[in-house]
Amino acid sequence: MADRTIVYEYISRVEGQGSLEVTISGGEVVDAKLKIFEAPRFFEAFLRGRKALELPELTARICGICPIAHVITAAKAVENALEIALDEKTIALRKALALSGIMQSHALHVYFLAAPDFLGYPSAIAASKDLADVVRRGFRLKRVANMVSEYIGGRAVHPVTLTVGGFTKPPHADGLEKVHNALENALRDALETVKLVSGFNYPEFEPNHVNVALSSGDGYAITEGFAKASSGEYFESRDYRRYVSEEQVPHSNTKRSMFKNNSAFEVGPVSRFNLNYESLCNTAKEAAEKAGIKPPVKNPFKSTIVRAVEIVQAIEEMRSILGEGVSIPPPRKTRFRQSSGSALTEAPRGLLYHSYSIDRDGNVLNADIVTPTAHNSWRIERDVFELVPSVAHLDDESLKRLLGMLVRAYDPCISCSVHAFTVKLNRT
Amino acid sequence: MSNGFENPYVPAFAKVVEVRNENSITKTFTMSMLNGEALRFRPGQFNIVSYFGVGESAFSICSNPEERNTFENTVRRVGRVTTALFNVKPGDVLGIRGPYGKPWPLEKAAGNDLILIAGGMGLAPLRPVIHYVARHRDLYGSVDLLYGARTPDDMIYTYEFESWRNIPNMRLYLTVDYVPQNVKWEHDVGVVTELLRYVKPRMRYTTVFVCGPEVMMKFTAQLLLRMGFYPSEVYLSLERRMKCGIGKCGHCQIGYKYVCKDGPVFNLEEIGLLPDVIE
Amino acid sequence: MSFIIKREDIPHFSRHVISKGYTLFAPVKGEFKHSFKKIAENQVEDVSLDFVRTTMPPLKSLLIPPRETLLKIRNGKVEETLPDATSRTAILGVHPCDVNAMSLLERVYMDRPKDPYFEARRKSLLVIALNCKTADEYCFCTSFGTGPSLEEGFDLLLTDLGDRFLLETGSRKGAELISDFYMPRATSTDILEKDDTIRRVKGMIRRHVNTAGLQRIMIGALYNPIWNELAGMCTGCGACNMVCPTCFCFNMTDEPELDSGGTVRIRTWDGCLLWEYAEVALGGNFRRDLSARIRQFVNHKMNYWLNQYGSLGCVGCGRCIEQCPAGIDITRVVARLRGETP
Amino acid sequence: MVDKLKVGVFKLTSCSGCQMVLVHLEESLLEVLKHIDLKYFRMVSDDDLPNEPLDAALVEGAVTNEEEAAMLKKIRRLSRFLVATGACAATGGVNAMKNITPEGEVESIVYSSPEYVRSGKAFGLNEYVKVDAYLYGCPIDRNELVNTLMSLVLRVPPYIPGLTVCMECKMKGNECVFLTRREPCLGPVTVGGCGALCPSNNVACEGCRGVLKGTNVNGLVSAWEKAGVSPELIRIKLRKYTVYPVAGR
Ligand SMILES: Cc1cc2nc3c(=O)[nH]c(=O)nc-3n(C[C@H](O)[C@H](O)[C@H](O)COP(=O)(O)OP(=O)(O)OC[C@H]3O[C@@H](n4cnc5c(N)ncnc54)[C@H](O)[C@@H]3O)c2cc1C
Ligand code: SF4
Ligand code: SF4
Ligand code: SF4
Repeated sequence: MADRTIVYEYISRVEGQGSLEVTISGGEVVDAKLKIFEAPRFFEAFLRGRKALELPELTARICGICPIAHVITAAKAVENALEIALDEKTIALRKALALSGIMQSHALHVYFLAAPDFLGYPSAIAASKDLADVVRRGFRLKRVANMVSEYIGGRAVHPVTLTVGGFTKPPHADGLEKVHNALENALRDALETVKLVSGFNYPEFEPNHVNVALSSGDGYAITEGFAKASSGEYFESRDYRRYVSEEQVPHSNTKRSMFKNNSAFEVGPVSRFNLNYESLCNTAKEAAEKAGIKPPVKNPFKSTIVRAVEIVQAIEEMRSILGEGVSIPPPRKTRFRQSSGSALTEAPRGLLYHSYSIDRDGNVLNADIVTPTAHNSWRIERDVFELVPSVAHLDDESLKRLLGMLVRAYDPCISCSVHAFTVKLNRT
Repeated sequence: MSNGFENPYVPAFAKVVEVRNENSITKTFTMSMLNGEALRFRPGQFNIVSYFGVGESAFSICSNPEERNTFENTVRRVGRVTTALFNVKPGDVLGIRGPYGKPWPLEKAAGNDLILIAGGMGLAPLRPVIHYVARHRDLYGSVDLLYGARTPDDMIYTYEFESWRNIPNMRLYLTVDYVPQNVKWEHDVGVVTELLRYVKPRMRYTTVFVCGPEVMMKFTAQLLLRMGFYPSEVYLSLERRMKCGIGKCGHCQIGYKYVCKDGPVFNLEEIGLLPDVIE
Repeated sequence: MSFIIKREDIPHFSRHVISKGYTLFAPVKGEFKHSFKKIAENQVEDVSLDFVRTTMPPLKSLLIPPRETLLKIRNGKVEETLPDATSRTAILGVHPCDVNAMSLLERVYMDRPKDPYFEARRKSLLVIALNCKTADEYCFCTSFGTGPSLEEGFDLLLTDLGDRFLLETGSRKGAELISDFYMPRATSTDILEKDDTIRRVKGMIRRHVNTAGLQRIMIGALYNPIWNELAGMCTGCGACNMVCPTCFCFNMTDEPELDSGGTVRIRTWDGCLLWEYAEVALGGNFRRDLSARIRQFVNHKMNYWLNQYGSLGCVGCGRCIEQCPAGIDITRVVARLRGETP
Repeated sequence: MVDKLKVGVFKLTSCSGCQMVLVHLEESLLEVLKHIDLKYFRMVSDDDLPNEPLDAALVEGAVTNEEEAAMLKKIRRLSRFLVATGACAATGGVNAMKNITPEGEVESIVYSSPEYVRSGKAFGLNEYVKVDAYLYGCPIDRNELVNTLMSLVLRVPPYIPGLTVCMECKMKGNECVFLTRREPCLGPVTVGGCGALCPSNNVACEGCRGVLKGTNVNGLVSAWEKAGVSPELIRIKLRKYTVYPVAGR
């Protein structure tokens, strides 16, 4: 078989700008590069010298798709640095906000980024002519998710109410009923979604992955807990750097994350599902069962089903959190001192890490942020190596399509993957 | 739902019957009210035209006031509403409110000579005056129209100039700021005020109507006063930002005057002491 | 006719108003200040008449909402969206300056041609005013005779006498409302106490605008350098326009209404402090400089109103002073123009 | 019926949040799409870069390198009407915060081998091409987006009312965060349209929508100084989404 190079320039239906370059020789992949050419934005650099209280607001701008995850993680990292403990209600409300973000992102991914592949359309917009009901259902789910984000956060993209120490303003009781009704209706749509995606035709592919996700003794972990790996390790956010290291690769503006110095690993919905299946609510478990998935899910393409199940989980949990009323105390006062703190949470696409050091006047000295897509990027490349031999007979176009689907299965959010952590400061 | 209150914000509908190109950025729309009624107006008044979905704008009604079946607005494309109007074709329906505002004091000026001074688009509110004078020629003495524009192409209503020249005891003096190459031009070049040298006014018996860009009106007014015209006999038609046309929205105020209801026609005596009259 | 209503009976009285079919608006205490809120039957305990500083937003927001749909244009038809003039709205606890501001707005909006939106809301409004029992550093209503007490313009009028309120009727509508609400008649001591209170409040007012010959002075000061000096301080935010109870300007815009495929024509509050306010086509602007815009605001209140509507356009509520981020004080501006302070 | 408006949505250096606002129109998006032919929207569709002219381009993001500048110029040539979409495209947005650090330094803070990574200073689109209209905010406002698109559908320039955030704050009857808590709020000089979102949630306005023409930033800064806001905080406030033209800062 002749050598060939497949270049997927500017992968579509992913959030950001990236390309995949695969070189195949004799049916084997000799090189696979997930290139991220989105211009880097240097958050960690310009955050230095800003105020710690600005971190949630500013880091939201890392990513317009999952801003909520950044806002919460940044706030938590600063709270950890200052040893601010929050009350249970505030913690729960934050989780509801995070869940709304996950639900929104998943609905977008399932209906608008992934589904076109399985239904055979270039885009959901193109599909909307034939499949108006399906597309409208996707939009409805998104709308409800955004409604909850707006209700709690003031705005869906770059929420404003979440601050270090709590919320600047509690959600108004007046809007609660509307939110509840919407969530109730959304559950039906969510279950329909699980049904829809479980009927898709997924390529066969079952690589062995190390899954890493947040875990806690208390429910399906999203904003609270410690990291857990399917290979048996547990660690807290402060020990993150002992487990995860990064390496800059010349072909990309993003960096490669390694677990325990050598292995690629996976974060995201599949990892959460595999590691925390027991904590799912019954409705979500039943939905998973009906869809024919149970842990461990190994086929990355089936992450689409897991996302649909997580939508069910998110709806059920938001309903219960918001159902208990939303009276929260005003934000805790912050008193600064020289300190550092970090946090790990589950963004829609998986584990997200923020870490900061701040001085006694509340100025940021150092920032280190690692996003889920950065965690996954090496795993995606490895998957390419493992998938291609079995499908090398496909023509370029089909292979390109399949690889596009594989990349999309991780829902890479390239906007936010572009970052890195501090290696050293070369002052000249 | 109507509560029996007359709603001045509700436009009536008018159908566009003809669109004329005046020049590259100016069109004249001939319209008739859909309900068949005449839009009765007096020269100098304006109406407010709606392009639904974009908004409303004020335009001088520029047609013959005694023409009952139709009326006209000349529109220069400068922004949103005017751009939308540019895409309007005969048969389209627009919203109309008005007529609003105080007209030129044609009754008061009866018996006097008239000098009409216009710059560019400013000829629009004066055109009804010319039509009126033509019909009631015996009411006025001599009539001089001094009209200036940037270039010959910027002039509007040029197709009527010949008939205006034929009105007894009426003269037209034209000038432009500059003449592009290859354009034939047999009239003056220079600012419109220079045309005043052609007229020999009888100060006490002359009424002057002026409309044009602000700077032009400013210099014209100053010159007229220096020449000895009576401030009470020099009338300007002012333009202001205007939303409602009925003295509520506030935008068109100059000092204590509302351009929409106290104007747009003012004499120099009225506005002499007000601030922000001229930019 | 005057009555006495016990302080603790205010919630009861509020409930009575609601039971008469009125939608009730009354002041409720917020974190820092009071604002008018719609009061449901189970919220009557929240009504709080203990406020000095006037409420925010000003009363005008009930008569000309900050954003209001005037027309809907669908399928080539124009629908008016007039408020229901037969509905009943009661507003409890309006200070005298605001009642007077409302009658100033009437002069603008009820002048021909009448604004039917304002008219409908005004007609459905029942005013239960409240004479002031204190004044703060910003108040200067005495300069215009617009407070601290009222003689007219209300349906009912309350005066705070400590443990009780004096309630006076000012219209048939007001009298009707209380015809079956039992209250004792006021005595002459109550009336004397009211006069005392008002005298006391008058004595508390520290700010003044000397209105004698004011218009002549304002006209003479149109080109005073003070306008430039103020332009250096003023942020141009337009907050004064928004909080002033007599500022009435609005903008009108069309917006698409996606689901119907039609258009709505809306009006929103506008203000003379904005650049865009006096901008015309092709970049012209009659108040290009901030100094000209501030001059317009002050002159409109203290000068032009008199020609336009027969009285000055300020009621001395002090909101524009309190809310100005730059601390510009209209009373000081006038005093300086008069040469009364340096 | 006029032809559908041919629109492209493009992204330079940004977080995709403004594109997300477009996606977040959700069912309204389907209504808008009745009038619009989305020729290019890479985030949700496989279409390739169009070769035919576009009626309008929505460009999100700041320009931070030569490739982007070249791309932007290509988009400009292709499009009849170009809308700078969001704070990044309008003023450089948060990306421009790094402009004050010497070139090369930011790169080396983030990357161990900065030579692989290229980035210049971040600028708004109008540094490179003519911009026909702006959608302000970080992110843009949903209603303004719809109004702008529908204006373009009607083939008229869009209009965003020139009022301030402060005015919207007053319309809502909020308590002023500056006067009550002495927090420096940029509402007085910032283009309104967000409904004073931040002050309504007890947060001072950060000025993400840029400076409104005719307002006086210097006046506001003096007011902050008088209220005792520290010079350090003032400096930080003036360099976030917008770099303010304040003398001596
Ligand atoms: C009494 C009167 C008579 C007029 N007669 C004519 C006429 O006969 N022919 C003609 O072409 N124009 C006339 N105008 C001017 C015309 O109203 C404006 O050019 C028009 O409103 C601009 O609308 P637009 O939507 O196209 O512009 P916009 O997109 O709204 O704005 C473009 C520019 O025009 C300014 N502008 C907005 N509204 C107005 C307004 N109501 N008045 C002035 N400027 C405004 C804006 O500030 C902006 O600078 C008259 C104006 C008045 C007040
Ligand atoms: S000008 Fe100021 S004091 Fe006077 S009524 Fe308006 S806001 Fe109140
Ligand atoms: S909080 Fe900000 S926007 Fe609101 S009134 Fe105060 S200064 Fe203006
Ligand atoms: S209040 Fe200010 S920072 Fe907040 S959204 Fe509005 S303009 Fe942006």
